[in-house]
Amino acid sequence: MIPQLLILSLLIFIMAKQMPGDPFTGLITPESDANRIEELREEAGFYDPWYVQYANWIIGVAQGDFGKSYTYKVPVADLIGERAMNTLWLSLLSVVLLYLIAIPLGVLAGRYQDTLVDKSIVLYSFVSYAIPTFVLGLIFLFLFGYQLGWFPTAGTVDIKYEESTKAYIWSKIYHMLLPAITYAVLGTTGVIQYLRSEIIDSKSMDYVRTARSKGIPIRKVYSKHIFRNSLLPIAAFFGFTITGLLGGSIFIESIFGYPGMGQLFMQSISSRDYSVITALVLLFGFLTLLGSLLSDIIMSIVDPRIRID
Amino acid sequence: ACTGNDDSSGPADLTKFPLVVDNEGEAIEGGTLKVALGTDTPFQGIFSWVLYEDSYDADIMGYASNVIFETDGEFLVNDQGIASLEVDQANNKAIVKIREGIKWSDGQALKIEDLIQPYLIIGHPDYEGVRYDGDFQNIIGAVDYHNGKADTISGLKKVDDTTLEISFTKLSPAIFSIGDGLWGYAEPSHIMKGIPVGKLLESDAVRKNPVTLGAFKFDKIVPGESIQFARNEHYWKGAAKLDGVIVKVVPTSSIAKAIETGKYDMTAGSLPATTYPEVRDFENITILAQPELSYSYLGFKLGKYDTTTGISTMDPQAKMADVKLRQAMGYALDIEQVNEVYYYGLRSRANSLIPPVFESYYDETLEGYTYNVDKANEILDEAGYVDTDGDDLRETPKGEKLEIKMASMAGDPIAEEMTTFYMQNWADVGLNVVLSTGRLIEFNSYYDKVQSDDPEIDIFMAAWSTGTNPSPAGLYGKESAFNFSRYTTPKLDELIAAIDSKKAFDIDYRANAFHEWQLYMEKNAPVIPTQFRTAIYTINDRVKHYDVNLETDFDLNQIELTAEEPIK
Amino acid sequence: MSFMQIRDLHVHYPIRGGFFNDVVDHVLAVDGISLEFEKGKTYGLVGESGCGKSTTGKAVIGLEKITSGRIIYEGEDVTNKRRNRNSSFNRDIQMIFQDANSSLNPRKRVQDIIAEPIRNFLKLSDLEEKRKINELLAIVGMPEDAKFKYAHEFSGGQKQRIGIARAIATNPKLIIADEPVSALDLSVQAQVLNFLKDIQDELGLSYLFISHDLGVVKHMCDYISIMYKGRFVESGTREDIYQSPKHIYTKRLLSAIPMIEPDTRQARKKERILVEENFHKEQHQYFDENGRVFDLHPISATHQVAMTAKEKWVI
Amino acid sequence: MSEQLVNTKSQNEYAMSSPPSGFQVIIREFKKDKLAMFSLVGLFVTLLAIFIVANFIDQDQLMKVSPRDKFAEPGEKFFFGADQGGRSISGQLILGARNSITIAFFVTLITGFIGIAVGLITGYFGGWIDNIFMRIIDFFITIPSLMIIIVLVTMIPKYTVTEFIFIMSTFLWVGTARLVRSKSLTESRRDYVNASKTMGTRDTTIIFKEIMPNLSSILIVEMTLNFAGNVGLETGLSYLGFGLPPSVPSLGTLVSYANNPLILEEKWWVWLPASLLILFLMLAINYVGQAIRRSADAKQRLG
Amino acid sequence: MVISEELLTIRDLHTGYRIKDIYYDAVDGVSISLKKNEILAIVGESGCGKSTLATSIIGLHDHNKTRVRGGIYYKNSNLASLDEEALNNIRGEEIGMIFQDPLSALNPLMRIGEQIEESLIYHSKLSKEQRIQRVLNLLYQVGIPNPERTANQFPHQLSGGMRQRVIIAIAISCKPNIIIADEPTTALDVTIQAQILDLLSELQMETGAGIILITHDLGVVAEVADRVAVMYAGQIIEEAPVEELFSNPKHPYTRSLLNSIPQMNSENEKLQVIQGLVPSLAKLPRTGCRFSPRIPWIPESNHEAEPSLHEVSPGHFVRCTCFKYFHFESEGGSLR
Ligand SMILES: Nc1ncnc2c1ncn2[C@@H]1O[C@H](COP(=O)(O)OP(=O)(O)OP(=O)(O)O)[C@@H](O)[C@H]1O
Ligand SMILES: Nc1ncnc2c1ncn2[C@@H]1O[C@H](COP(=O)(O)OP(=O)(O)OP(=O)(O)O)[C@@H](O)[C@H]1O
Ligand SMILES: [Mg+2]
Ligand SMILES: [Mg+2]
Ligand code: NI
Repeated sequence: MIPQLLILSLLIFIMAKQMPGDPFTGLITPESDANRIEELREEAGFYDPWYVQYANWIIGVAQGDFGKSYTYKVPVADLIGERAMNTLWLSLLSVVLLYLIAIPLGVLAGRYQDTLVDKSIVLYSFVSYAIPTFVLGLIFLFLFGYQLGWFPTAGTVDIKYEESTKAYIWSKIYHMLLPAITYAVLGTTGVIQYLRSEIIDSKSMDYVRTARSKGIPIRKVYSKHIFRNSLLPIAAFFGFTITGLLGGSIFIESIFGYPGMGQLFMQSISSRDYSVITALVLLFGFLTLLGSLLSDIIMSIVDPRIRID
Repeated sequence: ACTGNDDSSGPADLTKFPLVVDNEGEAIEGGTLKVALGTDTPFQGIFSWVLYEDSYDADIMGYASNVIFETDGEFLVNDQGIASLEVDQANNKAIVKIREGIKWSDGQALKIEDLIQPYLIIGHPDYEGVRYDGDFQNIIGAVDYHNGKADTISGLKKVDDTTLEISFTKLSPAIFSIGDGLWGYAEPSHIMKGIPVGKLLESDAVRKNPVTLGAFKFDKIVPGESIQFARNEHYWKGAAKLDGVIVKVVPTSSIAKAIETGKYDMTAGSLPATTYPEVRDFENITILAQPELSYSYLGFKLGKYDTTTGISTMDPQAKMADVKLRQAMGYALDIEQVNEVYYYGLRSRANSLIPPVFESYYDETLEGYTYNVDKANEILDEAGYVDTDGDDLRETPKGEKLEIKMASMAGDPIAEEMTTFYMQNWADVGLNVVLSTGRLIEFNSYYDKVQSDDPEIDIFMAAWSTGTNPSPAGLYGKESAFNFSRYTTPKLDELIAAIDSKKAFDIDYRANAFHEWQLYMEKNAPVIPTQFRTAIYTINDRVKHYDVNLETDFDLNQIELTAEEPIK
Repeated sequence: MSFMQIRDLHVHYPIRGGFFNDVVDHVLAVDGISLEFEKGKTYGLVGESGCGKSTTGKAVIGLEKITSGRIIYEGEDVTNKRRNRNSSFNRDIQMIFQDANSSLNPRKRVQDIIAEPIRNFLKLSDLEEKRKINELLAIVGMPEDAKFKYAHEFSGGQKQRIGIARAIATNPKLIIADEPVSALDLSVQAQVLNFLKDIQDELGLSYLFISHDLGVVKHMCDYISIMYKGRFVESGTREDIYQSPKHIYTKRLLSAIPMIEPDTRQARKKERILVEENFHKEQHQYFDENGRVFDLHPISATHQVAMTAKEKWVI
Repeated sequence: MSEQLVNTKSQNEYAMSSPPSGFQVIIREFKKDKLAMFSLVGLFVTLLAIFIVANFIDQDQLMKVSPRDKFAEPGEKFFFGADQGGRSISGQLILGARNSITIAFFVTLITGFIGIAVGLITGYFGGWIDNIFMRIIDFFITIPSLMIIIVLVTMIPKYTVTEFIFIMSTFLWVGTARLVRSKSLTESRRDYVNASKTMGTRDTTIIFKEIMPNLSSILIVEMTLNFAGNVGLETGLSYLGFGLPPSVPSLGTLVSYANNPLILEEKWWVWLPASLLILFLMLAINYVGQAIRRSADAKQRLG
Repeated sequence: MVISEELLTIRDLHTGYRIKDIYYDAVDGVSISLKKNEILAIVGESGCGKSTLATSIIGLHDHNKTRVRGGIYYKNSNLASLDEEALNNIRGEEIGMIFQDPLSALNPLMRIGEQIEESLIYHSKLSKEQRIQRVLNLLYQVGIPNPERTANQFPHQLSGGMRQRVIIAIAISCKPNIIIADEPTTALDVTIQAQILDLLSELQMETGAGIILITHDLGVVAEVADRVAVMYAGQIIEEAPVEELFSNPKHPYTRSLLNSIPQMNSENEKLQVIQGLVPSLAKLPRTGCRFSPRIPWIPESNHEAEPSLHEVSPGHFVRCTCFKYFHFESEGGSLR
């Protein structure tokens, strides 16, 4: 895990530095002084060889110091920490909604295979796969956010609430709702398709036949045998789904003005905020690893076959 | 309450846009003004005039300003503000006097130390911002202080409790538009003093609860997304009528929608002109327009900048070295059509490198390069750029193929169309212009390439905002790194020097110097101005009175609302 | 004289696990067995599922890596060199697989399946190759037009014959038959078994015949080895094993074979229970403290039984 | 001598036929599934039309800006209206579709090639080869590809269709490789592979001539679905501004116009046709892919 | 032991699978009855319809693709015409089922105890504690040494024999009157097979249930069955008490089959081979004697046009008259 992250960090560090321009390019105005900007570049060490820069950076990282954001002028860890929480909560809510939508649909489609219900669900899942996130995002935003006014349209929280009150927390959730719904509506394809075919497969499994031969109601056969077993691989995907959502946050956050990691990343790219870019990519890489680890853990919890006793 | 322009397809007529709006209705008691900050990224939240870098932070700070000088329509300091300015030309000194009885938003009195404080921060060795620049070093003792040789800046002298005397190495008329190193804002020294300069950026005094002199004071901040301002009871012009202001970040893709649905009263800062078609039909707003302090131009690479000596030198062999070629390229552009179709007249053909807002310096008599294909062809023929191989494209006088590589910046929603259109215009007169990387260049790379005199760039489309001091020294001077065309002549240096010379303290002399410079630039066309810009503001109908006129003394404390919520 | 010897063969599979997915243990799939093959004889390998029969077969032919031990073919040590293309060993040892269906590439026509070893080992012209294929098809009793078909168009027994045709294409000396009939129905099984015997007589083949069906093994084999947990418990001629089984495990196995004699089933059941009881009682005498089978010791010229030297006298 | 073996009657009834997982089954599957059939035909006709008509359009001419035709509504002058630059949408739609499809096609091809080769080889050999490749694959999975793509795109100075294809391909082969590896792993354990090994067939021959054909239906499904996904990917990147230059017509460019609310709401003809075309392509490809998948999986077969 | 009372009577059962919109009967007019206290073995080669017959009895088919016609009479009702709910009252409670593959027949994610308990929940009024007690008893009864521990384990933690015991425990959990065992030992080793078979016959002795034992292994039949029915191509072609069948087989198929077993004493002889193949379902001849294509040396006239079962001795039935004329083509029929 560590070596992977190390390679990733080196890669991204070099690539980030290769991007034209630097954090100070953005300061160019007629009123600013080109010499002063040069001086600042010098001070920031941009003229050192890349390996010196990288060594300095990685030594810092080893000590828990990810450097300072060039644009926000705060330690990267603080900056990302704030945004990461936003994104994580948003992703979590999205996942919950996604499963709330996808599981019943996948189950229905699998159970009533080749009926009209199944066909419409499959159609929906393909359509949602084909719609670009930002198109639906904007439509939802305009419709539910502005026209109907059901949801807040930007930000993470209403400024009028005191921190850590109930209303404050609710306001936070309320702000996440629309982006999360958008995400959930669009992200269901994989889960639906997977669940559907799992259920179709499970239906013809021997243990289902055994269950039926016990004379328990078909409803129970579905709930206790087919669903449970079909959900297992989905559960294993949970970790990956979350990391997948984190990646998709880039789209959602910019549409819904939700200050999270994705938005921060886009901004850091355009302002060449190296330290933030590197840290973010690393964090995403780390989360992906964590996601797969989480998947393994979940799998080993829910699947007795790989449970380590 | 919709503005002018009934003809929905035609261009907007600038004269129809008001600078002031007055809406009917009884003003309500208090109320909160809702302001949208149109940006796709969170604001940085550095609420200090000495430290901020992001213009969004500046837009926000506008509601709780620390500004001490007030300026007139031409951005020259007048005596309406907290402080007044007296210039001692002979001794290169400026004397700043502050009014008595002015209080900070926390109730503390404004002291002369508060005026000195910003200088001490900017000049400090730990200061990491851009403002420690050539101008600042003009203050006597600034360099020594910055290098740690002195504890304070020797050129700053507290004369008495209300008077500050600043000594400069040299003075120019720019001092009246708060240039030459003069600083226009106060910092609360009773708070800042206790915080080491290196730690200021992270301090609560900058991030969470800045103390200000403006009509409103910071009440609450949700980092990166919204700010709540409350009325500043101590405001020296009288407490505001509003209870407060809320500024909230709104993604640019939905800002028009936000305005239409009455989520906000106005935007912080102006809206880009390209947004105009999105908002022009809204019935709940009035659109105000204000000329911007900027211009777009077409630049020609004529030389190189030597980074070690810091001096530009011309290259007589440069592809664009022929002034005729440059002029013809100017005439060939149908900028008028672009302005009309894409900017609804909110941009106009520029004839000069000085925006018209600077009335005394702007030379309206200049003809500029208006669209004229015949003339362009004529000049090219004359100069020997003729098509010798029959491909409808002109060759150089030497008979070589002429391919002009252009750099154009991405970002503006119509940048692509505009650039393509211009290239078509040039093709129409037989000039083969191609994009230097095959596509528009993103902001960072663009400046990287243009500033480093990338050989792949022959011409470039860019824009400058001039700031309140239109002096061309920083942009066209021999030693300026921002003199991207690298055009320098002794004559030009002379003309620029005249503008900022001592003699120029005489307003007519300075105006004349500006005129001569503009004329010279027009004739030699190292850059050709293309567009002047106008900013638009959308004001919701519940705002009783709003004014974007630079000359009037409208102030935020006067704003009143006629309804509890913005009108839909 | 035996043309091939297997000496103290071990095949261990690593068990990976733990956080770093490294080797935490080994499965001793084959744990020290020795065999010799003589021309024209059939050697039976019997045992419970998972005792290492298939692994032995695969190790011999080179599909599994041998952990230790030696394989000597015609006096040459071929232990881990057997995957060399075109080696004579490769040509002379062939295999018939349990699942005829999966051992035939479903995408290939029968002629290509049979031609595979021919093309690899024998440099024949197209015409000769065709003739050879026809000849092989005739040997396994299939019409010539079968060669244009795909495997799935044949019945289980026919598929197994195609597999056999392929195996004998290069005139091998030894065929390893890993449960060649256990997936087949009784009547088809009979076909295949008959057929294997026929070609053995004709071509002078030797078989390593792997099976868990003691009836089939008895029918087919000259020599039989009983395998348990990767080791031999008893080894001898058919008569040795069936008439005078010595090892308790062999006895247990034999007593469990169902017989087509309903009249005597009560008696057999009693006997079975007796053997089972014995097995549990006397187990410790036949296996060491780790449950590992003792080494084989000869008790006659042909008959070997696993036991400690000391216990030799007990039996 | 052989008469007792050959059940002549039932044997002769088999025509010479391909294996059950081959094209026959696929054809049968399509005949059964009207929707898939319709999709296939529709897809074929659309693609053919696009590629034929595209040949008659001059891209330089098409991409000429004429400001006065800005957002011209669908009508006489422009069949599908015009975009911001007064350029015909219908023309861009066709060229754009051709470009986008070509990109998606090549990305699919390259990733398919790498993914299948790597997957087959690692799955077949196992052991340390598998270990090394799995490490590499794991590493690629750790990489937040969207982010790295964005960084790469900003980094590369001259960024054209070719670069775009290669950048995409760098990251997208991993999924295919993983899938193919797992299939190849199970396929390699099948006895016909063992049989070939014992008969001295070369490893490369076994991998590409024996195993690959047997995975063909899975590979086809994977490639179809990848293709559909890749058509979508270009759209997303164009939206973020990291796609193709706007002067190159592409479906992504057209759809990303919808980012402007005015266009989204009022100038539907700019983005909607492209969106619908993408939707159609994706649906059709998916339905076709589904039918192929069903024919590969006996359990779900309709016929 | 009294073998008399008929528990289950099957009358002219036809079960067809739909292949390309046509139903083909895999079980084609089977009539047979199961008596109390008896083990009825149904033998036949792969594909002859044994499993189809078994699953028809408790209606476990996919109703969209299967058609069941005929009578399956149990306690005055025809199981073939009952609805799902009514069937559920019979499944598990009155008729238990044992499947072939002991690994896949158990839900890998459920504890053994739970899986056994499941049918008790629906078919008994026992309390939770009683049910647990009963589960432990059942496990003990099928010979699992440590019931408490096993009940808490998952299927993959048990050996094949243990799993098969668990499945038997499930089948007998509600003391059913009938147990249907579809190839219960095919996947097991001989030693374990012997144990399971012993267990089955013991259980049968204890509970007095009727057992239908489906297998293709004639050895298994000889070990435990009381009565045997031989199936070929969807039909029963011979039915007899077990001793009678092995000592006096009549039908050519039965005789061929018995002759093809590698007998313990026939080492170096050729095995008898039945030529030809079992025709596939869609190609099955539906008229005349279905076995006739495989004994072509018996003239057509020796077969019945509509073969029916003939009682040749008490309780011994044979289909078609061809058995009277049957002789092996050549002794020790060789391949070539
Ligand atoms: N690739 C492998 N990795 C790890 N263990 C293995 C592998 N292949 C086989 N084994 C183990 O080695 C042992 C012997 O397996 P083998 O297949 O030789 O048994 P067998 O006697 O042929 O059994 P069966 O009768 O079921 O075919 C078993 O315990 C099995 O689990
Ligand atoms: N679901 C199904 N759809 C179509 N045909 C089927 C289905 N199940 C079984 N069959 C066919 O019905 C016939 C009888 O099958 P069945 O499973 O009853 O045989 P069996 O005697 O149990 O065989 P085995 O010994 O292999 O289990 C076979 O020809 C089989 O191919
Ligand atoms: Mg085996
Ligand atoms: Mg069956
Ligand atoms: Ni007959």
